[in-house]
Amino acid sequence: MLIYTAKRLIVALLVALTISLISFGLLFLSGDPATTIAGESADDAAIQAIRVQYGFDRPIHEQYFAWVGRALQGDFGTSFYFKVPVTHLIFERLPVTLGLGLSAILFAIILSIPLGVLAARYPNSMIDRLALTMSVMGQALPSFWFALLLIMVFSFMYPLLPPSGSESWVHFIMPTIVLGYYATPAIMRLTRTGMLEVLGADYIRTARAKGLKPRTVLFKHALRNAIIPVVSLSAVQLGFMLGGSIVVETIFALHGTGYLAWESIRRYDLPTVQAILLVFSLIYIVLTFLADLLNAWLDPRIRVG
Amino acid sequence: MTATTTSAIPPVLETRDLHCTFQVRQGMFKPKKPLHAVNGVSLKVNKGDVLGLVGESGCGKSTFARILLGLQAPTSGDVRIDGQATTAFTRKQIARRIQPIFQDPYSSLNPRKTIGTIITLPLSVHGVGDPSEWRGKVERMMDLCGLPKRVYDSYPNQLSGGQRQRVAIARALVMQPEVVICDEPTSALDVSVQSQILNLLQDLRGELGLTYVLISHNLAVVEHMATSVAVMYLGRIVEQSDTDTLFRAPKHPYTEALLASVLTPEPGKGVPDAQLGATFPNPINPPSGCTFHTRCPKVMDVCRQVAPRPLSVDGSSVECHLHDAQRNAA
Amino acid sequence: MAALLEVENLRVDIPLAAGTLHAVRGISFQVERGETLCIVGESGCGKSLTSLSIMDLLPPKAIRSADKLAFDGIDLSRVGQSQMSDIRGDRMAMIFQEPMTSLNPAYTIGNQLEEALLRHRKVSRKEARDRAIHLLEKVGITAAASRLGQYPHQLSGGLRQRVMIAMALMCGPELILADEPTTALDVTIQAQILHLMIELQKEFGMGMILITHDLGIVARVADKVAVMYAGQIVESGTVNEVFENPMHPYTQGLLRCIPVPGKTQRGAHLGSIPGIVPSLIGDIQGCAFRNRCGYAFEDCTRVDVPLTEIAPGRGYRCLLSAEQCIENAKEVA
Amino acid sequence: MAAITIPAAEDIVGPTPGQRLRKRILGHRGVMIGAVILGFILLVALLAPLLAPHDPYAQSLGNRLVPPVWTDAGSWEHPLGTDGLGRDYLSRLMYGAQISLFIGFATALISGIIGTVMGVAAGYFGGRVDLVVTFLITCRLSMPVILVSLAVVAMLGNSLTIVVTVLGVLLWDRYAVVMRSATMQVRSLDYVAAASAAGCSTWRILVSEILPNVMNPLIVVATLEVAHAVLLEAALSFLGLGVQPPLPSWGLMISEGKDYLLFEAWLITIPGVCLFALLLAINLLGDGVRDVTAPENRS
Amino acid sequence: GKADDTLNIAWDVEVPNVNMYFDTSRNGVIIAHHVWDGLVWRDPASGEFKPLIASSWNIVDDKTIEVEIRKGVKFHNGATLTADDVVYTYNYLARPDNGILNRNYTSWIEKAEKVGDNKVRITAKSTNPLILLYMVEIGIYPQKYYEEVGPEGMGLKPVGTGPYKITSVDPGKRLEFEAFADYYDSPKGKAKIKKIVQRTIPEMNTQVVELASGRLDWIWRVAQDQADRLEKTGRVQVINANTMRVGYLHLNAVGGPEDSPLRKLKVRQAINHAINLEGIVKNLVRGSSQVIHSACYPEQFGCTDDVQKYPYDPAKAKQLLAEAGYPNGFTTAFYAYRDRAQNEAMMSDLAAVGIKAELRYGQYAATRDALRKGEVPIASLTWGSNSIPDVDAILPVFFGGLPDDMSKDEEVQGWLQAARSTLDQEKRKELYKKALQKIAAQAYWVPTWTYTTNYAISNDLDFKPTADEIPRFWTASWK
Ligand SMILES: Nc1ncnc2c1ncn2[C@@H]1O[C@H](COP(=O)(O)OP(=O)(O)OP(=O)(O)O)[C@@H](O)[C@H]1O
Ligand SMILES: Nc1ncnc2c1ncn2[C@@H]1O[C@H](COP(=O)(O)OP(=O)(O)OP(=O)(O)O)[C@@H](O)[C@H]1O
Ligand SMILES: [Mg+2]
Ligand SMILES: [Mg+2]
Repeated sequence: MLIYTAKRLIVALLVALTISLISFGLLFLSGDPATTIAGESADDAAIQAIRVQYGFDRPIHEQYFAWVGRALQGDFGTSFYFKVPVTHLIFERLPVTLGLGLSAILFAIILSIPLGVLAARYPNSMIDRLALTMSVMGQALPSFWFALLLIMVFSFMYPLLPPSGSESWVHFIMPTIVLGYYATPAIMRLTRTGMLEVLGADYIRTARAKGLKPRTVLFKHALRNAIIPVVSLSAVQLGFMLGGSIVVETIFALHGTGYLAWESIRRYDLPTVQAILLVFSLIYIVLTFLADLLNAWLDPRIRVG
Repeated sequence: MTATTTSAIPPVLETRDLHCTFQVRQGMFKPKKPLHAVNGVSLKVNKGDVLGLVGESGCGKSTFARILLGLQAPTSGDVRIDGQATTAFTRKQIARRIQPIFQDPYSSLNPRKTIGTIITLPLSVHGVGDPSEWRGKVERMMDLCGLPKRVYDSYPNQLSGGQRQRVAIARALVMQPEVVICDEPTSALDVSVQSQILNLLQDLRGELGLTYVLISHNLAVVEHMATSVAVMYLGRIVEQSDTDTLFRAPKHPYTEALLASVLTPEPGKGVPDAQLGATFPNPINPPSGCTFHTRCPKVMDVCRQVAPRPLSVDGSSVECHLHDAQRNAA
Repeated sequence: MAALLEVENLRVDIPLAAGTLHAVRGISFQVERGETLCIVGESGCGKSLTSLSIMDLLPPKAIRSADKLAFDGIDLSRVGQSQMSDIRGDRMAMIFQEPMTSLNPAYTIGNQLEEALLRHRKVSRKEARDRAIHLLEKVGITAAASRLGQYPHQLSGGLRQRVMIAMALMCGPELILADEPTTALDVTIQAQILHLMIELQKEFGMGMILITHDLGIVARVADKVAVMYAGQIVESGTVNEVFENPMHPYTQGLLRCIPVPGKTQRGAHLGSIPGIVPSLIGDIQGCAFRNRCGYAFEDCTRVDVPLTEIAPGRGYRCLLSAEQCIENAKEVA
Repeated sequence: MAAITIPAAEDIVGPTPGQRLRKRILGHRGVMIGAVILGFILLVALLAPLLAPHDPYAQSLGNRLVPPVWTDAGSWEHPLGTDGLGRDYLSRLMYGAQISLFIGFATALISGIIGTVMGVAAGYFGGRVDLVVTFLITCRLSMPVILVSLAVVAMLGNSLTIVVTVLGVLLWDRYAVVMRSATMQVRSLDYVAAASAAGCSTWRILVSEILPNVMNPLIVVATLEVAHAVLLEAALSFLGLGVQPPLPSWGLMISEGKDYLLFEAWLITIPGVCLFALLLAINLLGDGVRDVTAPENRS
Repeated sequence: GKADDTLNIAWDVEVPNVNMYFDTSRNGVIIAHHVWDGLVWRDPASGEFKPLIASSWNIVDDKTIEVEIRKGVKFHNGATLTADDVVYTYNYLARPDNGILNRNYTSWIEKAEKVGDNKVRITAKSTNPLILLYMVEIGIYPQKYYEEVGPEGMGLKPVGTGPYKITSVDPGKRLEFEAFADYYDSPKGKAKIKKIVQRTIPEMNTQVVELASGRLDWIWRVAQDQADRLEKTGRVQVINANTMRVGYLHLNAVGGPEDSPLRKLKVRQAINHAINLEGIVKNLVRGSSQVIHSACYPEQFGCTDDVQKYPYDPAKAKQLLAEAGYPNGFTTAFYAYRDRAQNEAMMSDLAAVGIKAELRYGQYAATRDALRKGEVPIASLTWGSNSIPDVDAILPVFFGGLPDDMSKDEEVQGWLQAARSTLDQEKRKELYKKALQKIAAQAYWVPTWTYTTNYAISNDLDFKPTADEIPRFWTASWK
């Protein structure tokens, strides 16, 4: 267990290092960030001063090592745009994104697992078809378009929900739906195929042969096994939602990390972009690690080797 | 190390102190541990012989077969063909001499290829003769294996299990190898088909002068087909001798138990109790001393500590302390 | 007293895209308490479906029908789902072929054993646990108490099959159905398990249906034998009758196929049955074995072959006369 | 009552795999619906120069924001109306199909090649290769595609080539994952061992034994990745970093129509519905192919 | 809303920093005007300079100005403003290492000294006609507080003397302002609305929806089409107001490869003739926007229309192209960073005469980076002159030899330099005219149109926009 955790940690570190290299590589592509920092009406002297101040005049590898060194101490530098420490900026906005991600994954899970179970329990029935249709439609619905339609209908035509802001939970309803529906098809399908597979397994027949009630068979014996891959998938989907949050947060003006990322990209606020990229990948790694642990806990074949 | 007589002609196939160790993980959180799948096997097969290899599931039979075929590199020890170590050969050269027949006729044929292409494959790999002759060659081989010409352009899933196994045999034999390794060639088939395949193997052996290594857990089949038999337990050959001797006078308690467990279709004989423990030991943590001691009905103190050495007893080779004792007494 | 299990004209049909698959085509047999019936036959001949249809565990699309399907006088084709599940696992239990996959990997052995008893009897967990330990010991598992906390994947195949047997015995059933309980096991373990099953069956006086494709097992275990071919019973009788005087060409063929150490001459040709089992999709007429049969004649194509009873419980399904059959058997032997 | 003829011993058991596949495809509703919609869109895209009533780039500033024909103010001159620059919306939509489809297929091709090579290599060689590929997959998965592609496009500038390249270089993960496990599975089968025992070279085994047998999952992934690429391009364009105007990609059209969301909603609903239909069709097709080629359906 | 006396406003970009010297964005300027008063004030209506923190001023010479500090001016934190604060602020801005961004307001400062209890002398580095204008923009910081908290503290808890004080800063997300009760009797006047809440809402549609539903009272930069429709709903008022921002196509007359077509005068003139500015302004830009012909905002001091004009004439354009050796036109990159539709319209006009323009649509900074490297043949840009009503805020930037001067015309540079170093307004006008005429004759630019801004505000609100794109909320009130 300890060795395993250590190994995962090393992999995580390597991944983080690779990501940091990639994100730092963006600096190469971006040309001279000094002009960006200086703003619209800055003159040459100001730009030169900034260049020296931020160390853009030094060789790129030196800049990289300096950056990594600081990043290891949790210092991602200062935002070009806000002129405040990036760490501060990200941690201030992360709760919104994580909250949104969690509520979205919850929404997806609550919708898709029961649907998946029902669809598997009654294959080819109305409910199965419905679930399948929903999932195919869901996959095909561009989230930005869906978001705009929701705003059009529920904020403009029938002003029921606020289209922007993050003041109360009401503000999170539409973003949650938009972010969550996209994960629903995948989770539902996995639940369904998992359940179908498990329901066809020999041990389900054994359970039925013992005379157990159908409910016990379904929930105790089948769901428990079918749910295991769903756990990993949910974690992966939650990771994907970090990416999805960029679009959703922008449209709904939620001041989370996704929106920060998008704006920072547009503003060439490279320290922020780099840090967000890194934080997102770390979150993803942590999530998959947690999912593996949860899986191990759920699956005795892994837990007690 | 074997008891068979050493003649001037080297055995067509020989292994010397063959080892194969895998590193396996037991659980996600555990480090890898070594598993000695083949643990020091020395065997000789003479030309024209049928060596039967029996043993429990997981004792290393298939791994041994894969090493013979050059599909798996041994950790140590070597395989010799006609007295030459296979390390000197390329895989292609080994392929010309040794060919396999696998257990499962469903997974041993590429579902995307026609029967003709499958059987032609070895010819085209080795660039034998002119491609225009291949079809004739293949059809002759199909005929020999009892496959109608019609199936030349069929796909495997259009054939029955027995027919597929015939295809596998035709593929193995089309290059006319010296040795054929049959890894449980009939255990996936129904009895009525099994006998057809066994008959075919017998006929081909006579016709093409083949040497077989026949892996099976069905002792009746081994006794019917083999000229000599090796019994494997946890990666080691615990007893080896010619078929008659082995079936008449088994020397190792495990062989005895195996023989006792054979259920012939003779009503009224009841089911014998082999008196073995229920569990095959975990190959990752093999028992100390004689690996069989945990299940042996005749276990002695020495068995728990000292691993037995191969002994030659009445023309058989055996690894068992019972026979040391006899020897000492004598 | 009526037989423990009476089956008359049991049929199982499975509708498929290509037509209806007549997997079991009207089979009849009886099992008495304390008696072992072996059903033997080639792969796909309908053995498993027969046993599953008795337990009412058929796959959802399969359709079962029978003139009579009575367990201890209870008409199983009449009882509802819940009553059936009351009987299942309590008075009638089943052991499956695949010990590796027939136990739920997510729960401990103990949990799965106790569950069977807790479902059918008003007992405490403690009592269920005691019974589980008792039965595990009975099936030859040492350190039974500590095994209860283990998960299936920690046990070897032989042990799992023993656990399956113990599980089937939890409620003390009157009838046990065992579908190829040893096929996946090594020969030595197979012998042990069969030995165990016979002993337990004797001890508890259970009726047993044992399904296998291995004639060796049949010969050693059975009281009565039913040979199945293509969804029908082609021959039935006591074990001695069938093995000593096989009547049906198929039974005869099967017996000739297997080498018997000491009897079959080493290296000699084995007998064989050419050809393969026919497809059972669509309407079937005539004898299903005719294409593989050396004695087939015109009528075999046209006439549906009835089961000829030559003695109570002894019958065969062939148009040839009994004398002819016996003659054939000798000819080859 | 027709008596079955019981097949003779050596009779071939069934139709060829190709025939069975065809039958299953024709019998699968999802595949058929998907194929019809996709076929229609493909046809429109290919024939856009012939079918489009106007030049998709021709502006007519006096003719801006003409509503579609079904509204009171609409006319048959512009069946779907005009956009903010007075360009004929129907024509733009037709050319937009070209662009969106091109992006989908080109991206899927690039990423397909990268991912398949990586996945097959990892699955076949195992060991270190597998370790490296798995690591690369982890790295790739841990970076949100949209974030990275936005950043790269923002730095490099947006153009069709850049978008296709960036997406192609990013979207190989699913191929790699699926091909890796499919290859592992096939690799352990006896026919690969048989080919190896017959003396086939590694290359030959990969090409003639492994690849044909991992084709089905590959096709499924490729189909779904086409949809994924189309969707991502649309999202990039929507955020203003996709293809460059005046190219009419559907995502860009939605983005341009966004400014008119509240009052000229058709400007986003029409391309949105088209995009939805395209994605639906591809997904239906992909799912259908998965169903049709699933092992449990083969037998 | 009116009910809670809170003005809810939304901007589409995040405010990077409320510390006014660390934010060059438009919003920064707006905040500065509300929170910090400068020494003088320029009445947006009359254009006259009026005393603000300085109760009077005296221009000593070309480079020196002396100001008298008003008494009783209070900072938001309760401290009283003194001459020391003024001296401190100006000297702080003059320091080269202060790290501030707003150098174009401040780079002229040489030093400030206290020359009496309430008197401060400010010295410029060189003659500068715009000192007063710049002084308007320079807010006075409290010395003690600023030394204590530094730039970062000022960004989170700003303290100024303006009509509104900031009560809460949620960086980038939300700002809350409150009318400053102790505001002195300033010519700007006291704030009428008690509270202002600013939120960042990037999506324009969302802003409109929020406005329509009453959760916002004030938004701006509404697209013209949307503004028209919005007005028709009657749910809000829409005001179209001029701004000082002008658009132009920059034509690279000197950079790029040797054979760059744009190096040819006729080609540049052809481009000028090819674009139907009237049509675009009439149909697309609309509002009160007008077409311009010279490189400045018409109402800026020094701006003149008396230059060579290039009426829309595609035939002439084609002819010029042919004369320049491009009878079939050519292909060129076309950089732009905003107003996609307008730029596409111009590109379409160019295409009509054979110039195939490929759009490179990117961020402003990226565009300007490329521009400065001399790589850009045509760029569509805008300039807001920092709201300074004098061509000195535009011409020297692009033609005076600074980094953004891409035409490198030494003659023009000379005139602009001369104009800068004299205080004689007539002479300046003359020089600027010369420069503008040459710029037009050489067709370095295609001046396009003036920008307008659409404000959409709640029906309850009384709000008057000004041309300098600085909304003054302290003058707003509820109806
Ligand atoms: N590639 C491998 N990696 C790790 N362990 C392996 C590998 N191949 C085989 N083993 C292990 O080596 C041992 C011997 O396996 P092998 O397949 O040779 O047994 P076998 O005698 O053929 O069994 P069976 O009768 O079931 O076919 C088993 O414990 C198996 O789990
Ligand atoms: N769920 C099902 N759907 C379709 N056909 C089925 C199903 N289950 C069984 N069959 C078919 O019914 C026939 C009888 O099956 P059954 O499982 O009873 O055979 P069996 O005699 O037990 O064979 P084996 O020895 O292989 O276990 C076979 O042809 C099989 O293919
Ligand atoms: Mg094996
Ligand atoms: Mg079965």
